[in-house]
Amino acid sequence: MADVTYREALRRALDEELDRDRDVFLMGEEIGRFEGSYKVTAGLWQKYGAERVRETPISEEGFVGAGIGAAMMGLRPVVEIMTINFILVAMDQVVNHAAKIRYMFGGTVGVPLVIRTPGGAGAQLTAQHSQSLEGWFAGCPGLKVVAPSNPADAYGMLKTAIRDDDPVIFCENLVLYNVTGTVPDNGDHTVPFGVAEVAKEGDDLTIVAHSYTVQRALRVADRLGQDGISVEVIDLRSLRPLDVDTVVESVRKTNRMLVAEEGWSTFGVGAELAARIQRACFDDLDAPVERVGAAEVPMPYSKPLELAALPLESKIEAAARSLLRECGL
Amino acid sequence: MADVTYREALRRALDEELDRDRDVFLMGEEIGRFEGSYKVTAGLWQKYGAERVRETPISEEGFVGAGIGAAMMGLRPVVEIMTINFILVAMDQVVNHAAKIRYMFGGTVGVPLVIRTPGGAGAQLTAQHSQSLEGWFAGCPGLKVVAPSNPADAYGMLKTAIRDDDPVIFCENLVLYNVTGTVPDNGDHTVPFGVAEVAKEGDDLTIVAHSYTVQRALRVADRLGQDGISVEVIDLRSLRPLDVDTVVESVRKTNRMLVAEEGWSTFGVGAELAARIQRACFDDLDAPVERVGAAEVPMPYSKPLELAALPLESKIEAAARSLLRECGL
Amino acid sequence: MAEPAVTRTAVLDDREHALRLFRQMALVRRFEERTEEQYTRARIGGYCHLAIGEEAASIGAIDALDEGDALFASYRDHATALAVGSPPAAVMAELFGKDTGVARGRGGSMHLLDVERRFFGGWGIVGAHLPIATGAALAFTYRDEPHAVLCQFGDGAMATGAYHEALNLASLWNLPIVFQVINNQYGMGTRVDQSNAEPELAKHGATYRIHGERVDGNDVLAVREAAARLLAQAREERRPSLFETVTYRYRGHSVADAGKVYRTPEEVQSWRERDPITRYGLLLGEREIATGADLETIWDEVAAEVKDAISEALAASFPSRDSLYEHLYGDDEWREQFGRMAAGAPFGERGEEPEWQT
Amino acid sequence: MAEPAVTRTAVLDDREHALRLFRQMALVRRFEERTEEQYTRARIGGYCHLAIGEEAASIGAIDALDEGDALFASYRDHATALAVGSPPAAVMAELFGKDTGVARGRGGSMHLLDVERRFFGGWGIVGAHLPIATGAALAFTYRDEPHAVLCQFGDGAMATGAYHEALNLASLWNLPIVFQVINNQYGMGTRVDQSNAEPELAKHGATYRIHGERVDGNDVLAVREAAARLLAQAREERRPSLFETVTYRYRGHSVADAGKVYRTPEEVQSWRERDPITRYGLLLGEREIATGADLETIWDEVAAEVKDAISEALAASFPSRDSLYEHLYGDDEWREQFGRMAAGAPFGERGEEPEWQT
Ligand SMILES: Cc1ncc(C[n+]2csc(CCOP(=O)(O)OP(=O)(O)O)c2C)c(N)n1
Ligand SMILES: Cc1ncc(C[n+]2csc(CCOP(=O)(O)OP(=O)(O)O)c2C)c(N)n1
Ligand SMILES: [Mg+2]
Ligand SMILES: [Mg+2]
Repeated sequence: MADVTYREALRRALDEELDRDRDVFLMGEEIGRFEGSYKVTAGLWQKYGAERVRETPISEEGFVGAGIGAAMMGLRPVVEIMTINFILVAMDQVVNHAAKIRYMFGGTVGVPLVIRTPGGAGAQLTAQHSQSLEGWFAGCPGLKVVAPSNPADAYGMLKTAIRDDDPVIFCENLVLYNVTGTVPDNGDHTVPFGVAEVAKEGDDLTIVAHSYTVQRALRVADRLGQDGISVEVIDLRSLRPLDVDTVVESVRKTNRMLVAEEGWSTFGVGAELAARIQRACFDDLDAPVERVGAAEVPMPYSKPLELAALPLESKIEAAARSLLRECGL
Repeated sequence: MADVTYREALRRALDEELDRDRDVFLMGEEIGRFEGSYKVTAGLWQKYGAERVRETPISEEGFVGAGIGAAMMGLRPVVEIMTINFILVAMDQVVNHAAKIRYMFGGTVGVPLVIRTPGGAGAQLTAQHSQSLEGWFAGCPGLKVVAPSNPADAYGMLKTAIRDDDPVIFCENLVLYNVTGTVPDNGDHTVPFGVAEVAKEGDDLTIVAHSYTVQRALRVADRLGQDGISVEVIDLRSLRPLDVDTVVESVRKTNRMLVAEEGWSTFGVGAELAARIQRACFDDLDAPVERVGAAEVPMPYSKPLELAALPLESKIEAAARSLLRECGL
Repeated sequence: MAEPAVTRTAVLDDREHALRLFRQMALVRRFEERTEEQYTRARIGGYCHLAIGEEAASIGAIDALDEGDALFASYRDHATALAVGSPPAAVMAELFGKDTGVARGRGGSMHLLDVERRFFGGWGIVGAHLPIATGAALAFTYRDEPHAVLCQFGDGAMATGAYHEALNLASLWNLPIVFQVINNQYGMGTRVDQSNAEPELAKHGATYRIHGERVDGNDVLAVREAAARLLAQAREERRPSLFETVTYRYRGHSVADAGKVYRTPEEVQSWRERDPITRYGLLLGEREIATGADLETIWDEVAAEVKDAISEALAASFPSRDSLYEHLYGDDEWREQFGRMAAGAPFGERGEEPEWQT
Repeated sequence: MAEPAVTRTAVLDDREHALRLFRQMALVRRFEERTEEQYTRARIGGYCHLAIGEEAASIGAIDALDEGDALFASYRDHATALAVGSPPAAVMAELFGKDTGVARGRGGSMHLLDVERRFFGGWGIVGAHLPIATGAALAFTYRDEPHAVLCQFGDGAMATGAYHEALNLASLWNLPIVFQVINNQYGMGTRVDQSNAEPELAKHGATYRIHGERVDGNDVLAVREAAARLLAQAREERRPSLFETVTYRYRGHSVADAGKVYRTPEEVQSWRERDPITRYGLLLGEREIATGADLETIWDEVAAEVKDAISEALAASFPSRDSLYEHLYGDDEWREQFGRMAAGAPFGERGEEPEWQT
């Protein structure tokens, strides 16, 4: 039960699932000898060998497709896309294929595939390497999309993903890899999809977030707490299925909601939340649902510009305070 | 000023722009001798030759990229992607490249590229050929995204797109191609981006839509009108830039809004509209913003299932009536 | 599917086998002709791509599959389904969108499949099924199973990036897969040399250090012999190959295309003179394996079979509207999970019955 | 950039030219070494890919460009920018994220460019700039301009679909482009034969019916001579080619990679013994073009140049926060258009000043 990093939690889940089920195997660029670009798979190639930890050339379309084919034959491939930005070259395989196969073929064959991929921004990786595209997948029937925000969920949801019979887009985050937390010792600890978590209870305002932004939201909640403002933080955990109930319940209590996300707000994840909640909580809201996201530009390289573009805590806090001010708080 | 089809309006715009500016050229599969899979480019290859109406192999990633490169050198390529479903193999070129180049390169080079592509569903083309993905592009800073609903706008906006200095995703619709309407004779008639149009005025309910769904909404408005319900229909025309003002003005008047779209609602275009309007019109809305979209499944082939999945007029009408009922109308 | 690799002579020596090949090609020909007619009668929707003229290329290769091997094809897949033995009525039912169709009416013409018979689809995005088929071969290797994959696609698909990535992976990983390009000279209206810088397609094998081979795709025995050899090699040596079968489609790209603007009537005629079924029929006659009358009987039988398939498919029922959400996810709890998702947004649940009638 | 195609001998006969090549390689070497140091001092963020060891492959080819030709490169592009003549201070300023950088601080290490000098970037998605470079060549053809494109990329990029589509299009369309693969033996930790089924990369040309050629990428004159010839061919015959330059990177993939787990110290050492700059310096000595002292002077000069570049870049200012939305769109009215969009949702406008300090 010692504290482990998000990275170690993922590695442990992979290790245990590889050990548990021979149908599980890993595939991706540099995940073997190189130990993964972000070291998530370190040691697994040595332990399980090159067949079960399969290194690939730079062929995302090819090896995501190969993952789909292997999954159709009953294997359980866990494919790593080095960062979510590169999934764009495999988009057709994910959206036109993985998502549609079971339905299009009348349920006669399924695709138990996991695609692990980190998104996020903040390390000056510039426009082509700083995106959060998970909302697009969340809009695709046939996929499941999750984005855990802490080591325990990373561990439990990766196990759920691997054991799931359908394609799962498992969104990690570059900044989260070094975040620590406790992880249950129980090797069969799984976290179900479609159940949001109240990460912190509060009464005045609900902040809804996923992935790394939950960590930001928790810190904002702390800061606001020091001023006597009680914030409830909801960690969505899954984007598809999306647990609207838990958010509704919270907003019925706080009467105010802010959605924060790392990607662009317009047509982003927060739009869906706002649309759901304005409907489900029409009579409960004291103020409109507010959104915070990245500035709507390709992510610039220069540090001051990047900071200006990122949805930092200062920005989330400012939006929260302004929302509360509107309500006379 | 005779009535022409949407297809003819597009063709005329292409023809006139090819004639006006030698930097304009067309590229795409089967757009030459074959006249375009949906015959939009019929006759242009014969008129302008194979250099200016360039046929390509099945290499969307390649020729969208080639369009970007040619645009960076100052040409104005108009690339046809046979249907929007195939843009998924060129996603990286559109999202990681076309959208980001000007900004990432500090404004020193631009990408005056147009990508024309039809989306939509309804002809039993099944899951891999029946999608409406325009919302994804609308969420990308650096792109402009338009989706005209009638021949006049198709004509005027295509001209605007070709003359624009940035990448434009020009969304057509398979069902729209045969829709007729008048088109101005003026060869310099352009329709600006970012300006929505009140397609029909009304007082009781605002229906917001884009592309073919505007035609559906207009027919629903007619039907409801027969029952004395006065519907205002707003044609978004552009998705990025998105004209929120015009919608706000309408909802301030009608106090009720329904967004209809051909794609899936969850994380769809309507989510953004709902999020905007619940905020801008918080005190004006008599009822929550309601959404209608396709059933959240990959589009099935079988006609009865396809009809059950499509956001048909009957579905839009039912949602409108239910919304009005909630308001005691 | 049939017994292990045999030569051209071995097929002819086995009369039943020799006639089965003829029957399959005849069945496909009649089936496709009647399909075209059903399409014009609006019983079939969507795109509809016929493979008339290409029967030998498709069926000759499929006939060389062993039990346990897996098959992937493009959207031009009616022949494929019939060749693996899917009941014509179930194939026609799929084209009609009926619940008894091979994909329960969800897939239609482009997405036929028959998992029991190891046919894994019918795919609509050009080139995209090559990586998927490669993954199936990877599964055989991973599980140490002695099977091979046959992946059929068109000449146009070789211009796609997916093609390149798939062949490179298959070679690097020593996978048991035969990539069969059915070179019918055109991708829609684009001639093979307008879409491939090296139009002698089998030569592309060199870039992947794999064996490439071109055969006359209108000679069913040549196709079968080569396919059997390449599949055996895949199974035994765990190496992929690129197998080019040169043939022609008589019809347009789809039923919507007259197939006239991009080729001459003379060109079509010249291929008709090399018709794969006629040729094979003549050979059977020469070798005294079948008389003209025998073949006529077969033609009559397959015509009756197709007629029955149509009647049966017509009589079958459409999937019920209630089944719209069936087969979306594989686990039993998904409705529960997604039920939570639907809360607060009942859109899509309110529609009234549509007016469309069968 | 230099005068038209010349041979190896012609370069050596022109002392100024011969020394310029040396100076450019020396400049890049020093610049990269100091860049590494600046990175560890946290003045540079993001990824940082050094090309130490690859100087001859990159610079030799770029030196063969004519005025009007266009150049595209991967993210390993510091040498590229310096080779086209971008001021080292502007390149370093970009790495520091300063407003005076070649991309005004928006691009950083991976996205250098210099449109005036016809260098069109610095791209971060492996393989993806090949189609774009192909489009630039298409523009030359379309406008009947006598220029060629040089597109540099790594050995790892040849496994991507984008590579295949680009080469096929360039050949089909007879475009004036030289595809130069800088084969440095690895893509991150993956050896060239683990990512390409045919690791003799120049042989891939056959699949596109284009000329493929492999040269010693550590011999700057060999690279220059071949590049000059291939570029001239591109300009005159309007045909693409595949140009493989075999070299090695001494450092890890990026500054974050020690470059140790996937290769032996002996391997690195064996390549250091073939160091392109040392080799070329020896040649200059042998041919009595430069003495050891002359070369020392050059080394001193480039060291001073890099030092000045660092000082200048350090002194430059960061882009102002207010400029965040600059260069997003090219037309003047975009703010007006998008202003309408912002209405009703002022998110992103409210943030307070961030705490980060330079
Ligand atoms: C990625 C993609 N682009 C375009 C299309 C449209 N399309 C369908 S079939 C076809 C031609 C394919 O030709 P070929 O591969 O030779 O197969 P054939 O039709 O001759 O059997 C095209 C362009 C598609 N389905 N997928
Ligand atoms: C599509 C894509 N996949 C993965 C990456 C991550 N990545 C960056 S560089 C690189 C290796 C490229 O190797 P190579 O092409 O040989 O160039 P080199 O680094 O040797 O110069 C990888 C895998 C990427 N940038 N783009
Ligand atoms: Mg073909
Ligand atoms: Mg390399």
